[in-house]
Amino acid sequence: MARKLTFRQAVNEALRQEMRRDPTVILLGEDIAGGKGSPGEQDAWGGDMGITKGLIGEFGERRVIDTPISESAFIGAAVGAATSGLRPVAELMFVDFMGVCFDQIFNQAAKFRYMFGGKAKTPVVIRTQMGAGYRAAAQHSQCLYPLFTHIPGLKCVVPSGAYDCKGLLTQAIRDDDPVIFFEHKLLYDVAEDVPEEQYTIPFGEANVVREGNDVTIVALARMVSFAKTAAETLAKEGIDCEVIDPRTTSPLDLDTILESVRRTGRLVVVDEAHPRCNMAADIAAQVAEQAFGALRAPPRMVTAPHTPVPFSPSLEDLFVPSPEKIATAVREARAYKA
Amino acid sequence: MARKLTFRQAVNEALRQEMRRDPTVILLGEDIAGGKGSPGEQDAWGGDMGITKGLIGEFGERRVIDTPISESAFIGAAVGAATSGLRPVAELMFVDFMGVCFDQIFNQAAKFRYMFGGKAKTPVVIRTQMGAGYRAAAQHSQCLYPLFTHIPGLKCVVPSGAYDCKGLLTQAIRDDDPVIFFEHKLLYDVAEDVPEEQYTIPFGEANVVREGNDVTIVALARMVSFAKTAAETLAKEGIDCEVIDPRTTSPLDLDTILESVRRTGRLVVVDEAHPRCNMAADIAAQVAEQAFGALRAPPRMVTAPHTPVPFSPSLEDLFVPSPEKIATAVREARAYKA
Amino acid sequence: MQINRTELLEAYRKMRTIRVFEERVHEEFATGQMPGFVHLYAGEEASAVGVCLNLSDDDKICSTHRGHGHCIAKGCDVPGMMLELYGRRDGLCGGKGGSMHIADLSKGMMGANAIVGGGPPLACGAALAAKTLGTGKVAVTFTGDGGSNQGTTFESMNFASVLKLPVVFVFENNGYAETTGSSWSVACGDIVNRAPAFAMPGVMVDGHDFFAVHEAASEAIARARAGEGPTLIEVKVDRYFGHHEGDSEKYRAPGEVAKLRAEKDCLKRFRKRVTEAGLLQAGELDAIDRDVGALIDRSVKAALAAPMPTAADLMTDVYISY
Amino acid sequence: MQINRTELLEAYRKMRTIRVFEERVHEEFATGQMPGFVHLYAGEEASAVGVCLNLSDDDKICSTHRGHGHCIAKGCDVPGMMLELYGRRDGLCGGKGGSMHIADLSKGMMGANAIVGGGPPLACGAALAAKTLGTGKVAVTFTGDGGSNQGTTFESMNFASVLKLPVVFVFENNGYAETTGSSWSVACGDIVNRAPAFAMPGVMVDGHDFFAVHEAASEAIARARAGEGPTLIEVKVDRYFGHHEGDSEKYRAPGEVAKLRAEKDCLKRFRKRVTEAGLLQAGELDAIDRDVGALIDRSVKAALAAPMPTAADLMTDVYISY
Ligand SMILES: Cc1ncc(C[n+]2csc(CCOP(=O)(O)OP(=O)(O)O)c2C)c(N)n1
Ligand SMILES: Cc1ncc(C[n+]2csc(CCOP(=O)(O)OP(=O)(O)O)c2C)c(N)n1
Ligand SMILES: [Mg+2]
Ligand SMILES: [Mg+2]
Repeated sequence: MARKLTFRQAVNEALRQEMRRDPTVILLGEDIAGGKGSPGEQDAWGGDMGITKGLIGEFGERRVIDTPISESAFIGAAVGAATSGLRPVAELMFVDFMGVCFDQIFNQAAKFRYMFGGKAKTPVVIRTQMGAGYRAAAQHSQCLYPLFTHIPGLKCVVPSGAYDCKGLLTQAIRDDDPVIFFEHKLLYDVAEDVPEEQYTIPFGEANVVREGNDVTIVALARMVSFAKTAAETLAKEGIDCEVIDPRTTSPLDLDTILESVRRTGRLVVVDEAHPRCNMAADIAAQVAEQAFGALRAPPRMVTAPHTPVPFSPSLEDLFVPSPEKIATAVREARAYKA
Repeated sequence: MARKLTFRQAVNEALRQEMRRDPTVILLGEDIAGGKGSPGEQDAWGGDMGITKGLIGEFGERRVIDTPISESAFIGAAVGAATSGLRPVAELMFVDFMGVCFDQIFNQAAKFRYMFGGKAKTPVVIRTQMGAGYRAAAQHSQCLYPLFTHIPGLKCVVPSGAYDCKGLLTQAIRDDDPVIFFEHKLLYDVAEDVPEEQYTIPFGEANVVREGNDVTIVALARMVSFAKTAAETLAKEGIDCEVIDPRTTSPLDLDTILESVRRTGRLVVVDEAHPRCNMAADIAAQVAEQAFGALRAPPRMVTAPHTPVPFSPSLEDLFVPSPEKIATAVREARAYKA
Repeated sequence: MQINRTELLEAYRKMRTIRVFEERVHEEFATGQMPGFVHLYAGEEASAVGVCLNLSDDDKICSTHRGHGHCIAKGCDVPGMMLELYGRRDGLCGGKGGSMHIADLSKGMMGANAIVGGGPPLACGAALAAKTLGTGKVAVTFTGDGGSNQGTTFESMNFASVLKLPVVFVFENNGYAETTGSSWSVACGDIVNRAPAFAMPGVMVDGHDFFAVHEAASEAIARARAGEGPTLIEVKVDRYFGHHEGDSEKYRAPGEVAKLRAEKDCLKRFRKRVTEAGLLQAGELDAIDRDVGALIDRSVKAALAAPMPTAADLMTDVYISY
Repeated sequence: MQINRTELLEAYRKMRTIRVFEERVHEEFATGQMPGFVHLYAGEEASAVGVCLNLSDDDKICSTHRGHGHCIAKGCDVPGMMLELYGRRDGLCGGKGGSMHIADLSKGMMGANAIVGGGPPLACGAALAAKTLGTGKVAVTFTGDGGSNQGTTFESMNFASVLKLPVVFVFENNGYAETTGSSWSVACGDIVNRAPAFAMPGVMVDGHDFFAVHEAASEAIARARAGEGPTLIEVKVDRYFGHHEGDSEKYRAPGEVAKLRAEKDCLKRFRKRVTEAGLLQAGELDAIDRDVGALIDRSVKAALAAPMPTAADLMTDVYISY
């Protein structure tokens, strides 16, 4: 049965249901219950965004583990535990904190299986918040999934809504490879129909969010809804957009994108990350290489600028790609004449 | 006066000359002199590849500083010192170690100026070794410059030979922004004519290594010589390649690349980094977006595969893009018919 | 350690400014007009001011996400800070940094830092510069109890000790890291117990007592200036507000803050001590209170009326040249 | 702590195997046919073996770049290791890892690690798994003196102590990190002095004495199994070769290694002690020496003759599914 759930609730439910099903799933992170060693209530926060609230009540301290501020230690511990019989889900509070623990992710978790000749299994999930729009400034607002996507051995999930979130997170926990699960902080309060029962969404299968024949828009995470808004505006102008949400950047469902571009001949990629070496470039380049003959206009990239994320609301609103910018790029692609 | 210098000697000379000229330049790193606190010779190593050998003799312990194995501390110290009147050149022995100190680079050094409203100046250089081919396996062979190129506020230098190395490193030290200077370990023993006197090479100016009219090959660092080899083979087949070495990935001299592609109509980008969100994609996508009308064939990307770097020589040799693979891509680009 | 009248007045003015600034930001935030994550320093004033009174503009400090107090103690422009918190164009950082990145290098304030453990390596760098250039200057890094568990902090202490850097590690232990109790997260109980592991002197001081903090800092800073290397100071303090504005504070004991405010307020203690000892007159302090109140008032009004940055500002200040 | 005859023979066999393996790798490397960075453990045998004799296959260890000794002590297949060092297809890691990434999870050997400080967080994880699953198993992480200064190591100690994890931190202090002296880089002199900072017991042992190591490890492991949390053990050892093969070793005192070999060899000491005490016969040990010599010989010959991985192997083992 489907009910409306926010993205926040979808994460919580996916964790709860999978923890019920599989006793080897544990959670680790800073203040994910909250109140550890403090005089007041336990489960005082449920993480800084309240995502994991209530889980310690059901699963106890043995499985919902608050940690000191020691990301290398606890992310590394999650990785080590994953090679030793658990399926840990660690919370890196903001992906911006990767800089103090990246080694455990990209040199350890990502490479074990290959370095050890196929003999390791590291089923760890790292959940992390990303994205601009919260007025959280340069060190709490980055996307950074391109950095993780670059690394062989990692899988990267960038859900755009509550329904996908639940299915992808359930898949992530059951997956036997290390998964980085990016939660856009501006999506937490957005609700969608979400079935009560468990389900999984396979990685590497894009979702065609809207069908259309004139221009293919590929968008990630929060940008998917912006792309849909743009598509609706454009529909009124007689431009029929296909909107594709890859859902995972690694693996990437390039086939669905290629198939679409072969039909539309036009591509706009929308990526909230900084412009250099990002997913917009990744997708645009692969499409240009593999569907060149089908392209009737230059592939267009709509991204954040090459600047840190500014604090001031007036600047941050300019920083994030907007439905208007997406629409402009689509119009230009559509209007292109060789 | 120019003499033959190896890339290794070029780094050493650039450091030495700039340290003579500017008393605020200091060096920091593990074993960069060597023998600190040990009973034998001081300057025992000059860094693990002998690059900084001899500098402590001339400049003393005050300016050539061995450190404990504490990358966050000493890279961070270099960054902090750069805001406080020094021009530190820190050595991150292998770029693979970024995982234990990335925060100090991407959240601190890179963002100070923006976060502080233009009021900071952080003239720090981080020299680091990169690249495969040394049988150094998964945690000592990565390129990783795409990760740094993604970050606004950093400049990234990827020299391909001794001459450029000296001029670019001198520029890096004089530059007022944070610079990551990538030294490909397989280039250290390669010699070129290098002038004795100091000179600088500006960032963001590509070097057209070979002129040609049929296909544009853009290659980085060690791949430049591979591209030249491929171009020579292809010349015999009547394919006239232009080879462009961007020298810096951030800033990137896109204009020179675009101008070339507008002439040749064909682009092959060679990048030793892993294929996802890398420089090959970055350049191919920008060219596809901005010179679409000029392209007569799909842009091609020749990169390492999406695997960690394997240890076994037989596998590592397959891992690294080869002149043959480059030549094949060029031939395909040349042969492409719409 | 002698503190003269001028210094005492200055200390009181700064502590008072911090307190009123923070209380006011608390109110302003509640109106919904102040953007971002805001972490208030109220209750901890004696720490920042007790330490920074020993420093000149050329000495450096590195701060944390809870940085307003350190800014004010180090002499940053208060109206400029308020503009910054509101994201205004003329803010201390042009509106680009906000509360978590507020900085003024010209005052030796190297920045709040939104990365826990971000400051200690940077402070080592400032200290290294001072040592290399022979300026006799020092660096101080403020870290919380939570931040004391970060690897970057630990290794900076060893690094500083090995290189005998003129740096002081001040740990402001306010009992909590977000919701997490420091008596739990710091395995050895008191942070000061870690000093021997880094071969540096360690002192614990009562952060409600401005004079105790000032004295401990003064000694540590003198050691640093004399080339004798780093010192660890643990300052026991309390925070009067939530971790950040909006925090429900359920992890605290009922009535905890009210009790702290009543019994351990560093400002009240300071006032009592200096007036009872006849060092300053109550009237002088009252005048400062009025001044400060007016300053904060003015600052908020100015900030609310000030212009935002515009599109032209988005792309500037990324590089010096590019 | 009682050690029975079988265990003593096993201990000697393993120490001897490590020694001969390393001496032989040293020779093989010199021929230019062995690729990569190779760091030899010769001289430190009593540490790995003294610790690991207390462990079963289900207990875990994390190692360092200097990992051959830990592998052998933990029961990894010796011919498979030699194949791996030569990058052969049938090596312990299919030739993909090499010396710096050699591992065998089925033996509880979680890997050499080419990142200094890489192991301690992972060992905390193995210990956390043991604790969560209630298996009674433990994890041991080996770290060098140089690695003791890495932030990841420090924070793992606090983390393990806070969570009372069944993990033992073994610091093999061989006096050097590459060329850098440990008495300089470890500000507090002996690493064991750091134990109180992490509220865990600390012991220093003479790493030339197998029995001393074994006893200290046995106690620490028993504590861990009993749920009493982590222990720090500093083992003073010596390395007989350079940091890596090819090292000029100019940072050492002249004659240093010859003296160490003559006076402090853990294998000689072991032999002397067990034969003098009548625990084992010289002949038994000689037989082991012969066995081991033959094993290493065979391993090298087999490795040299074995096939390399091929193109088909390049893209496998990145993911379980993708
Ligand atoms: C590396 C990193 N990890 C986690 C956080 C999230 N965070 C911000 S403040 C904080 C608590 C800090 O506690 P403490 O150091 O005691 O300082 P206090 O807030 O008490 O002043 C946490 C966990 C962060 N900003 N950076
Ligand atoms: C993070 C990181 N920094 C630096 C290195 C380079 N490195 C490899 S081994 C080593 C010295 C390690 O010394 P120690 O921990 O004492 O171990 P030992 O070699 O003496 O066994 C260094 C600096 C590395 N591999 N990883
Ligand atoms: Mg605190
Ligand atoms: Mg050592």
